[in-house]
Amino acid sequence: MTIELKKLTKRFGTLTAVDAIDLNVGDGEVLCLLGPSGCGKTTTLRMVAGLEFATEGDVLLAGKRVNDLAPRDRNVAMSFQFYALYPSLTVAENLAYPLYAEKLSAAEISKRVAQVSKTLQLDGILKRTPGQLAEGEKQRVAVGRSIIRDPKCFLFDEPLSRLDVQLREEMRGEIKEVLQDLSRPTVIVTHDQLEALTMADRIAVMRDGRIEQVDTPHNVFQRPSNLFVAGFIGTPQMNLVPATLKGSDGAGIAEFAFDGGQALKIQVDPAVSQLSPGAKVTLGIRPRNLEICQDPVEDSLSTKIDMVEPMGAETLAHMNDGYRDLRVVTDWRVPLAEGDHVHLRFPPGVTHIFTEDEQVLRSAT
Amino acid sequence: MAVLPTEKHTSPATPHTRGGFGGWLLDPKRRGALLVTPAIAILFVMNIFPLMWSFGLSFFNYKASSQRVPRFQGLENYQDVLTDDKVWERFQTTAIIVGSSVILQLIVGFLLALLFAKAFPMRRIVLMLVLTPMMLSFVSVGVFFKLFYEPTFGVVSYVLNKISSEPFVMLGSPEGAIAGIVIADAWMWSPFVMLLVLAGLVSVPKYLYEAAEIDRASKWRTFRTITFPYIKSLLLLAVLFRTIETFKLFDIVYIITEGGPGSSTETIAVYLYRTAFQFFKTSQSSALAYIVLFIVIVLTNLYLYAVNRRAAEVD
Amino acid sequence: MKTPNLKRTLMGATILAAGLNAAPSFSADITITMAAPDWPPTRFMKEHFDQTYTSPDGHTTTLDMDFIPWPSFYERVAASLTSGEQKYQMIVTDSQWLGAFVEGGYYLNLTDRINEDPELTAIMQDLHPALVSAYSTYPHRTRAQLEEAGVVPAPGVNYYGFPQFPDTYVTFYREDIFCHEGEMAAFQEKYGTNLPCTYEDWQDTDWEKWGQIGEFFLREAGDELAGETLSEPFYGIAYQAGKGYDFSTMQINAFIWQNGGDIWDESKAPEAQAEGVVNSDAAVEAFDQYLSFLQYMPPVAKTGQMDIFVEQDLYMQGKVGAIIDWVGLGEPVLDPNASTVHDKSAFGPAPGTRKDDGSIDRTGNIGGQPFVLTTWNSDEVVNEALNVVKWWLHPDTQIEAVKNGGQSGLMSVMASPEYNDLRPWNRAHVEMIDWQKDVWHIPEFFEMLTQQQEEFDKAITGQIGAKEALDAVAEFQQELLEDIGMIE
Amino acid sequence: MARKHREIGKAGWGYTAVASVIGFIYFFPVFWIILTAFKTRTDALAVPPKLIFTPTFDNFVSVFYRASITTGTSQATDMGLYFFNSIFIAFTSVGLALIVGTLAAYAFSRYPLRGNDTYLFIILTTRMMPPIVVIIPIFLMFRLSGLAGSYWGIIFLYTAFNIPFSVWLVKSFFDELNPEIEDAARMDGATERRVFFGFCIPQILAGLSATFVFGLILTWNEFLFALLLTGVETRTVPVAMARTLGGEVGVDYGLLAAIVTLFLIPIFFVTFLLQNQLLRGVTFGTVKK
Repeated sequence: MTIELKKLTKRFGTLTAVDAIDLNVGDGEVLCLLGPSGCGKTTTLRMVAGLEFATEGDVLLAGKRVNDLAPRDRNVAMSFQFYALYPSLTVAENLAYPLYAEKLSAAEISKRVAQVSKTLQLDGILKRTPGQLAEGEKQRVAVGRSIIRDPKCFLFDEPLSRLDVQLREEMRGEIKEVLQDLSRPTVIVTHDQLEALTMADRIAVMRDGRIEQVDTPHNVFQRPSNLFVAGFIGTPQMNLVPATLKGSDGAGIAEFAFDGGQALKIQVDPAVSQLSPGAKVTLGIRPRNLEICQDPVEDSLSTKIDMVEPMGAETLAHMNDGYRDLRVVTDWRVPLAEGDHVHLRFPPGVTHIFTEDEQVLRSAT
Repeated sequence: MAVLPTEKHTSPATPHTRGGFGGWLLDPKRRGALLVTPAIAILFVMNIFPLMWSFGLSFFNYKASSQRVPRFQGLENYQDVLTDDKVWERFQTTAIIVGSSVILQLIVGFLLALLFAKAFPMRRIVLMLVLTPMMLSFVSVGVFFKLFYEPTFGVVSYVLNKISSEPFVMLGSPEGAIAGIVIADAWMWSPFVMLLVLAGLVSVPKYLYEAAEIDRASKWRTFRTITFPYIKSLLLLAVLFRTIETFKLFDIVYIITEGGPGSSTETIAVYLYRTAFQFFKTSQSSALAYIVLFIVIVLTNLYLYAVNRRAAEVD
Repeated sequence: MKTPNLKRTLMGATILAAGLNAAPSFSADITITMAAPDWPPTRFMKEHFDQTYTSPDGHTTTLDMDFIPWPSFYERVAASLTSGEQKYQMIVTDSQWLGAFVEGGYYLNLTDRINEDPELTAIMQDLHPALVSAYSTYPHRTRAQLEEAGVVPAPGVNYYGFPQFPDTYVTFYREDIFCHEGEMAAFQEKYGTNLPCTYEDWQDTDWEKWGQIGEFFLREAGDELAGETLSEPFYGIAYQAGKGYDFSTMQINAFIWQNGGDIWDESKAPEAQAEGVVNSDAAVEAFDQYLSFLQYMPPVAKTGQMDIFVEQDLYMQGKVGAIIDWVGLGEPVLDPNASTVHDKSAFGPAPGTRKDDGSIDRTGNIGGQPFVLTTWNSDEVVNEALNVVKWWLHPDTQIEAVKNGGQSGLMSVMASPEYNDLRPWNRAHVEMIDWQKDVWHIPEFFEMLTQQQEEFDKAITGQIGAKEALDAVAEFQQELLEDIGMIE
Repeated sequence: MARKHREIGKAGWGYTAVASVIGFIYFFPVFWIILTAFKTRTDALAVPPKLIFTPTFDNFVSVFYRASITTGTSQATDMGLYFFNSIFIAFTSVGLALIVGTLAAYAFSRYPLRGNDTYLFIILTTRMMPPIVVIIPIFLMFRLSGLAGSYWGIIFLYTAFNIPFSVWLVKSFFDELNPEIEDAARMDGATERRVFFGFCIPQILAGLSATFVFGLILTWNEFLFALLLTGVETRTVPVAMARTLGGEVGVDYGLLAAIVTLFLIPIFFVTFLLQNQLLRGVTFGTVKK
């Protein structure tokens, strides 16, 4: 079973919420739709569910076009951001709710409820109503309600957004585990990259109704395909430094000049040779990849420590040389003092180059 | 609010510093009582005092049309009223009319609310069409419904006469007359029920319906498990208000049938009017009115009991 | 009517409350507030007063009429009187209310004033005795009782009111139909008697012919009527058969009296009985006769809602050929804006029961309203109010009233040569007024009336028979009247 | 099922058409009344009933003018004054009841007394009494106090009738608010006055509007007390309306309809303006999340 979206478009009046996206989710695959709020990810999810209608394009479930089917006829399971638990029903009744449509016997229903409540540890609260539940419990009930039957796919809308950090971590694991057992195509909408990175088989990063990149969590993080993805994924945010290409040698050693007169010679992707000297680029490097050194080297920039934020095992340092901010994360043991002058080294092979059209410059692999 | 102290800091717990009567009066301890006073004062003068007056009268044999000095006669009036077959017959009539009218109002109001629960273009305007009847006076509703039913001139009669060969004389039989009154009253007040139900419907979070759609719940199940719980308390409120008001139903009955044919549509309110104003049995009518009040209070308490029990369940 | 003024009203309340009880003894400014139903005969009184009245005692007198809508008139007056508001100096009243409000101490006994004042005595002598009996006496005295005394005012009788609008019911009929040659011939052929066309024909019309008219003119849509094809059903006759107020009693009483039956006779209390009188065979027979004509009437008769206004409307809209209704409702029939038959109508006396000697008994129940004075007025106000009474019952005023849609109870006015031609129903009214009697006036009249209307209504709507209805009425009245000591 | 279906809770013009038809059927009696206002008596009682006729404005003229009996000249009927009275009395008394009721409701909600519920219930009880029974005492009281026939008398009476409703409804709104925010405001040095006007009132404005409209609807057409307690110059429209119900003819349908139509306009307008608040206001307090 699969989910396929073909040129899927949604317009609200003149506003285009989802702009001709193509997407496939395979059987058993978990895909996260990740993006800032308003990027169209929830709308996309709701179009898959049938709660919104595609203005153009198609939604295919298990190879069948379902555009014109009502949600009830699509056989999808969905968990809502606010859980959408039925307030007048007990937990057990909430869990059993989707089963009534399947005309199962009472015995079968209670068997399945028992199963699910065991999986999700809901046994103690089956008789309560949603009003009497804690947030985490509500979340589990919502998940339980979506997994209790056998739908063609699972859809989750911001499943963890209302939980506190600890609970979120816990639930992430639980949901991932449950989803692995179910082996159905699953779409999770989230604005939380950690959630996406940990739970997804693939992540689709969205912005302004378009998909910017679809790839594995690893690749989205390590190989962002454009400036937006690079900036959006990863905490602290990737350093994005405007620069001018001075020249490159064809093997990936290139020299860049920065505002303020500093220059840098580093090893980057060989594709940099496609650019002619003088091209404006943006260099992207993760804060964890920068190295602090006491003396200047060929591939270092000198700057000054502006502010130091201890984060436990690591320390986040904000640097400013008067022209640009740079963030660096180092081991907590590295001594850093505000006002100190330091040099930041760009190690070989970890700097991404984005061209003026914001796309990454990368040779084919 | 001008009576409230103007000091900068007057948390309820802070003792007040101003002295004298003004200080005593404005003491935060007394603020609750102070705020309630105007309402209670007006109610006392305009409602409670006259009520007590007539309560007192109900133990005498006062007749407003007589110069005889009223004599105290204890519970005799209550006894007379409660043993009067006429009164019981009128209570029965009232119960039938209140029951069927309130039920009809609930059904119609409910269906109308369902109709208007969806957002559609021009809803504001179309909704006004339905809200208008309750803004009319009882008198005009009574007069025009009577005209509609009139066998020769009435619109309803005209249409029905075209369909059936028998002349349409709805108000000629007790059942027809009750139906005529119930239809007029329910027409007028269904919008009230609709408004309450609609408010309930609008307050149901949309995602619950979406979830039910995803969960493939039938329309009926969706209604029963999602919609109904949300409007239940409002429905009960509508039943309470409408029952209280319909119990007092007077003008429409008096204009459409005057209690006829015979006494088959004479409600307790009409009978009360006759006793007090036409027969001048002032004391007796007070006693009857207090019995009516008692019944309404019992009904109200049953309602409040039902609501509170439900609230207790939820907690 | 005065110009409304908000400020004055706001201040006026206190002044009003303070000022009414103690009328100043030497002031020349007198305001007489009169409760009056809002309709032309009272509006005329107010307008004519403003135009013509000057106080013979030199006062500056204002007649402040509180025009109250007819349907709410009773409530408003009753509430005002019983609460002790003492707002009104004069009140227009239905004759039946006399007992309740005299016993309550609200209506002023004028017997002494009338005896002492030759002008008032003269007026009482000129008033038709049927009106004096119905409108003025309490405890009630019948016309016969008054006439027995031989003098007016009769000794031992208490007088209260004067006619504001004396009313009787007459026949309103469609000249174009009743005088249509084809219809007349067909009627003659079918029943061997003439279709009443002229006033004189109606003088000779009894209930039997009334029924024949009803049967004869019962037409379906598509039938011919007076040479034209009907698009809607047509009916020959209608009279009052309504549940409200006295809207069947007034007509049923006529049938009962004409048939030799009687209602409970308050003037013979406490000997007069209800049981056995009210439900006598003669009364039952009369009531049956009344009910037997309903089948010929427009279908609203089956609902017990054919009150005096509904039959009037049915007539004015051309749905029925002849009705029996109050003279007071005649004016609109002639109004082209309200009536489709304004130019086709004529008026005759109401039908009656033919006696063995061939004459027709038209005994009927009087309508209309007297007006009275109230008890809390100072002598000065009473005197001035009586001046107003004299002004009102002056023949000149009365003639003007008749010209403007009112009626007069003065025999001298009714006998004046111009009177009969002033309004088309006047001749019938004069003829009918001689036959008038009245229903009860005791304080319990409303209770009796309501119960009786209820039982009558059941019979009219076919739920019970005439005998059953009258039995119930008799039983109720017997018990009630025994309770209050009116029957011993 | 390949038919295109609509999203939940939304509908288009097709739905509008259906709803309009149903709405109009429901509205039909009112429509008929309005139509009657433009009919002569003969048209109003015509058989078959007339949908198409030559409209006349005579009824509307008759609302305000009538011919003198003696001279035939036209006289004002004072109906303009009665309209003013109705609007003035209804708005003032409903407004007053709302103010007084809101104060009391605030107290009942924030400073509960011992036996709070009992007081509340007694307040509601006054609304259940058949009005007929208090008429005589009230009438007498009005006479003694000089309030009979004055504006303030009837205004206070209507205020009293509206208080139970106002207190109950407004209290439920206050109950819904979070008192912690008020306490926080007090901590920040807000006066009681500011807490009440600055925090509580703005939050329940919709509810107050709904209460106002309900009160207005229930007061607008009151007849019995207006009949008995207003004087010639404080009379309200429902009382004046009764003059069309019988007298020389039965009901003057055209005139009645004209008055009803005119009398409908102000309250219709207010309801239309506050319609959204009406819907939001009612839900307050009665539906628990």
